[in-house]
Amino acid sequence: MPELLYREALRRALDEEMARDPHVFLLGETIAERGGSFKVTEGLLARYGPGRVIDTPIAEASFTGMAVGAALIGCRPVVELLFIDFALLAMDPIVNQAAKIKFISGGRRRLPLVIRTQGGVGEGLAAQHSQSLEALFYHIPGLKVVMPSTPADAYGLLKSAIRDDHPVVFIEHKRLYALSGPVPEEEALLPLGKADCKRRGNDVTLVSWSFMVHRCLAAAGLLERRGIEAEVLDLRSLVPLDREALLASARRTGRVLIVHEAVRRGGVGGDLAATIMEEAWSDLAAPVRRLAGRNTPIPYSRSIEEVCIPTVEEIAAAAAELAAIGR
Amino acid sequence: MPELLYREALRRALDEEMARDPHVFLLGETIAERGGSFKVTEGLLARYGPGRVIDTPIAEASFTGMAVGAALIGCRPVVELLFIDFALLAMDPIVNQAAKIKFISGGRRRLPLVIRTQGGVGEGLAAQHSQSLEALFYHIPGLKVVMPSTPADAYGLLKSAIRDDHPVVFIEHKRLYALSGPVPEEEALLPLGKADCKRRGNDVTLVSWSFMVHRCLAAAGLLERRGIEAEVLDLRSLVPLDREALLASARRTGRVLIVHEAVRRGGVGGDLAATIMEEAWSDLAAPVRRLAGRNTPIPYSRSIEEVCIPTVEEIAAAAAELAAIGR
Amino acid sequence: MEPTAHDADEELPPRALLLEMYRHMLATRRFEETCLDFFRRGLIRGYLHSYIGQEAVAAGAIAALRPDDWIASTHRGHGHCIAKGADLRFMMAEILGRETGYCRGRGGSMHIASADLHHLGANGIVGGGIPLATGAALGIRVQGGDQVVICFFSDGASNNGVFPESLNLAGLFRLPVIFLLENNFYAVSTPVECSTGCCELAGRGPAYGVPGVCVDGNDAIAVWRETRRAVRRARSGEGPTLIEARTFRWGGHHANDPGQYVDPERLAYWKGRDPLALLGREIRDAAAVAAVESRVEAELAAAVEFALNSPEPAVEAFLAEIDS
Amino acid sequence: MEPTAHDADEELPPRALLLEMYRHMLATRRFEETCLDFFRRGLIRGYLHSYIGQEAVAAGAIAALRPDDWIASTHRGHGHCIAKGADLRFMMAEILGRETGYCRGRGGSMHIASADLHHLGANGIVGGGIPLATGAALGIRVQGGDQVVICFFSDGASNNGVFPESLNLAGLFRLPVIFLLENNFYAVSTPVECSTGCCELAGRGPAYGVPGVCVDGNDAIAVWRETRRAVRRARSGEGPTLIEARTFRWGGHHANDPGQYVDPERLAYWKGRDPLALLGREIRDAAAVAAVESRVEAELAAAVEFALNSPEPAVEAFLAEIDS
Ligand SMILES: Cc1ncc(C[n+]2csc(CCOP(=O)(O)OP(=O)(O)O)c2C)c(N)n1
Ligand SMILES: Cc1ncc(C[n+]2csc(CCOP(=O)(O)OP(=O)(O)O)c2C)c(N)n1
Ligand SMILES: [Mg+2]
Ligand SMILES: [Mg+2]
Repeated sequence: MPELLYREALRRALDEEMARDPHVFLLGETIAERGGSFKVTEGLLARYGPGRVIDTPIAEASFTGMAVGAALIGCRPVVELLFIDFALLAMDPIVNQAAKIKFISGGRRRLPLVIRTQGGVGEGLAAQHSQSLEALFYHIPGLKVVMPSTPADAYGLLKSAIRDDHPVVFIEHKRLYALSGPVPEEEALLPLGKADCKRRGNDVTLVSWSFMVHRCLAAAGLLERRGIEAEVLDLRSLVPLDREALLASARRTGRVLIVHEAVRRGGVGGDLAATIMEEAWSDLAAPVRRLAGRNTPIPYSRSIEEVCIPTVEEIAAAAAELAAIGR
Repeated sequence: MPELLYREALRRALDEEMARDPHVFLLGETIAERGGSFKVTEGLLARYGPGRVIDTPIAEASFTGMAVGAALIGCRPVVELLFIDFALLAMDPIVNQAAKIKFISGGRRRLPLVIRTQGGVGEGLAAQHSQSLEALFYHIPGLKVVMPSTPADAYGLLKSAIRDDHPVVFIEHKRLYALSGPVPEEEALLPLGKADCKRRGNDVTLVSWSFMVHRCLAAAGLLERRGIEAEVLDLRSLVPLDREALLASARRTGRVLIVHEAVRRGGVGGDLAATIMEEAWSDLAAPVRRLAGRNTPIPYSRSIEEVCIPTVEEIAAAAAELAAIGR
Repeated sequence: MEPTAHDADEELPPRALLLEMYRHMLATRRFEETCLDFFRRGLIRGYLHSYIGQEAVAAGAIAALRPDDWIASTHRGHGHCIAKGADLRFMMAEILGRETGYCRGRGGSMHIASADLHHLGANGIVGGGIPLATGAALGIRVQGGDQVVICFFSDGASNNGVFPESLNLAGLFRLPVIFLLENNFYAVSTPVECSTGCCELAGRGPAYGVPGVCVDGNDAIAVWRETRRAVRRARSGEGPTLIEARTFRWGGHHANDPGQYVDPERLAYWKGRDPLALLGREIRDAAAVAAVESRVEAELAAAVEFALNSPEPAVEAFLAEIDS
Repeated sequence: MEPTAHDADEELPPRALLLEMYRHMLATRRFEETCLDFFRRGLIRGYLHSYIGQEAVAAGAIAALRPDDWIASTHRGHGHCIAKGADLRFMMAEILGRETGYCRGRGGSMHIASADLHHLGANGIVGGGIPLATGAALGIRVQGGDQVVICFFSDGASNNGVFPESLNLAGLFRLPVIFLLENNFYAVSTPVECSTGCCELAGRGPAYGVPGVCVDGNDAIAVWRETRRAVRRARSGEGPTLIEARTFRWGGHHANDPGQYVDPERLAYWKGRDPLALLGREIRDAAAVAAVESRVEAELAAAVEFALNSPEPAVEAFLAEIDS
């Protein structure tokens, strides 16, 4: 399989979907001429013209709302919010408008809208450019939430998101854009709501998504040397959630560590942990544990930035502790 | 003790704090002349004048941001967002600005700001006026979240919130404004972060806040007739969280049902359940359970509105089920 | 800017259009009266915002549209919906929370919408519909269509930042959208002079390169004419127009609000300029008006009967629908 | 509206003020050059937005303020901060992520703030500071003070809805705030004519009852004069002013952006109008200028030394601080 960067895989998905369906168009800040701050949309202006690759002024609330309006009349807009932090300026169109459309119409209206954005800690971008906010969307009925960790997943899931008839918040990670990985040569869609077991193991399950999947895989490598076989389950999409895969793995290993970059308090991990407890109680050998972002905005200084989110060593240590319980 | 309505208790708190500290002022839509949509601020214009009880145009993002700016120079603004649904228009000032101030200044700046708002299902107000969104704020480091269930709590907690040096999201409930209850005659502050055990019991713990506390109390009444002694723990403030009280009760009864009106997926209940599992695992006789809002925007029609949130009977049934496990 | 009333010399709408405007206005008036009555009787719950007094704006503006043009509406949206051709039966059923309503009883008055009618939706968020309308206009451009969009909103919503943001976007992209600002001088109890330092609301257009005009909103013909001009501009690719239509709300903000804060003289002035009476006078054909009146009464009676006899949404079906 | 340069007949700032403006501008220029160098050498991380080319706006405007007046700044905020009297040592330490910085290394370039300096803060959200500044002005009113606030922002931010919202609020309440729009003609790579249908940005004020003026932003004296007028208005209770100061960014959007999209002729034009050179010419006192230059060099050297020798925040202390 050819290798693509995560950003290239995303671009290929956009390109193919735009070629396939003239109703797909892109909207966002500096996505056209400049090809986007993370270079995802590079070259698309030349292919599809300014009528379908549209640079907007800095007006997140309105251009996101415009995407909702365009979707209401049958387009399939893909709107880019440069940082998920800026999605906080567009919560009305996302939460009060987009998420409600299907429901308040008694199921009669569709809203094929993708909101592409990116989150996570980068390289000193500080408190307003480093947040991980998937939990805010996860809580809202009517929104799907997708967070791919690899180029192949980014490609296949973005295509599915664009074809979905209802709003999808598609959250990329700023540290993944330059990640290289195999992507199938032929067109290939990945269904939303299917987790991917990125490594098999029987001793403990590491549940994660987005950038943290890679740290979990690295931690699993460390654990292997200590004789612990960790399973790494990449949820890929949080809504819909692959409950079957999650619960099956939890039941099999009896030990689950949920790892996410977002702040622990109120993070998605709590919901998953509670769900596993409710559904797989009798199979649990140990309490489900969460390792997540610390309860702080992200600082600027190099010396204290990385300690805010789980490290490979912390993941391995927590997993090892879990694996040891009751043995 | 004299009885006050919840709205009167809130008003008394505002009144006393405004009398006490000239830096306290109020800002919001139709709070002055009209006394607020829920009549909380009635009469305050006459007492404190238009310089401190300020009607704003419909511009939530800006007038909330203005409250942040006023707090930055040493005022203690209390801003009212008519419905928590409209807080979605003000997420930038709340989350990107207010919540970050203390942290990004290395602890050097204070931000004494109270955001009063109200949520929950009312009487046919439908999808954009009935949301319960505390989870969105609970997840953000730097915000406190307070949700009083009684007039006395509303009074004592609002006073503490106003005196707090950092931002507090103070969430009232539209169905509680007309609730009557005793409020101490003398000035009395309630500390943020102290849960209140509103009923003692040893068989099962019902953890709740805001309007659902009353349903839990009613359910405890039903349970008593069936010989089950339910404890009802009103968290009152979600941030800071009274972990000690929560864990102590969980350890004592070994059976916990968390009840909230907000949608279950990604709701605060998951975080609490996961915390209890992590901390009180060996004392749990049964998995912590959640009973919460269904995964849907709130519909208009009377016939289907109430079924979206936990009823007294559902709470009692779930609690009874829990209490029966392992006996 | 002084609002312009229609000038007797200028072209009049065709007779059939005049009668249709009148019918929509009368239907709205009678529909709202019925709703208010049902509200008092406890049959309607939640917020009910009456359009009485403003009927000429919706009817006049929408008369300038083709059926495949779009509108976006507000919390005070019944008039827009009726003028866009809504079936009173499905509207009344929705407002009564019945399964047969436009939104199957899930939405209620503040959320009525219909793709078939090319109605983007009422909105419970003041200003919420403005970017949606602007985006629908962009969507039309993407689809290569020649439809236009009318975005209805009022003075209060004009202070929500999405209005100038959207004005700017629409002006920049020359989108086929008409911002129809119904200045009824109040946002709940706040008079317009207490919500802005500059009450010439049409003046906000030019600041963004969008022409702004002010029209007498109680004069359906004047509204029609000004909107038609804006529609022509929009359809021919010349871009958006901001129309400020000055009008007045006869009742309180919603069915539960007595509206005592309104200056009685001001109210009397506007009631003296009843948009229905003004248009009726122009029609000058008592028989035709009477025919419209009886058609409206019949339709309304049918709507009430239909709605009252419709079932509420079934709990079981509802629960099955929503993800658990 | 054509920008006004200062008129030689009009009053000049006192000599001391001229020299102070020059010092702030030169300090900014040299500070930014040093930062860019440190960035290239990997000592500064994250986003670094240089103020080079725009120095006259910050220095001229803030020269019209008292020390107890407030400012709100942006992502491109070093110039505002220096003109407000910041200690270069604490600024440099912050930008290098040191414990001794204004924000103890937690904030970085985009979040520098200081209550002591009456500096509300830089901001990573484009437009984020606008309501904060407006609210500070309201807070001053509540406190009964007579300070004013300058709110700095640029053309890109002017399209964020909080700008017109705040303009409206400030105009309505006649707040003592000056909206200082630094029109540097670009928002990242987007030229102003691609972000609005009406490039006369000062014209947005009158739509909200706020006077708008346009000034040559490379002419520190002109900026000072126009700001002083606005400050007098604000301080005497007459309300806000919108000042559009036209200027230009000499570099790319941030330290990592080559800015190739900028028209080279346009850049050359603006570089030919170097604000430092323009002001230097007005001072006409080579000795005084030389004295300022050596003071700036000394302060900058001390700042670099201080910052480089300062410790980074300690992990243990940081972890102890934050709630777990
Ligand atoms: C964002 C938002 N803020 C506040 C409200 C509460 N609210 C409902 S209607 C209304 C007044 C709206 O005034 P205007 O836009 O003039 O519309 P009108 O009622 O005059 O038709 C307000 C403040 C809301 N629904 N949405
Ligand atoms: C709300 C928001 N949207 C987008 C961005 C990304 N961004 C950072 S600076 C910038 C351009 C700002 O342009 P302008 O306001 O003209 O300021 P200038 O860079 O010219 O000083 C953008 C789009 C942001 N930080 N915040
Ligand atoms: Mg109005
Ligand atoms: Mg700029």
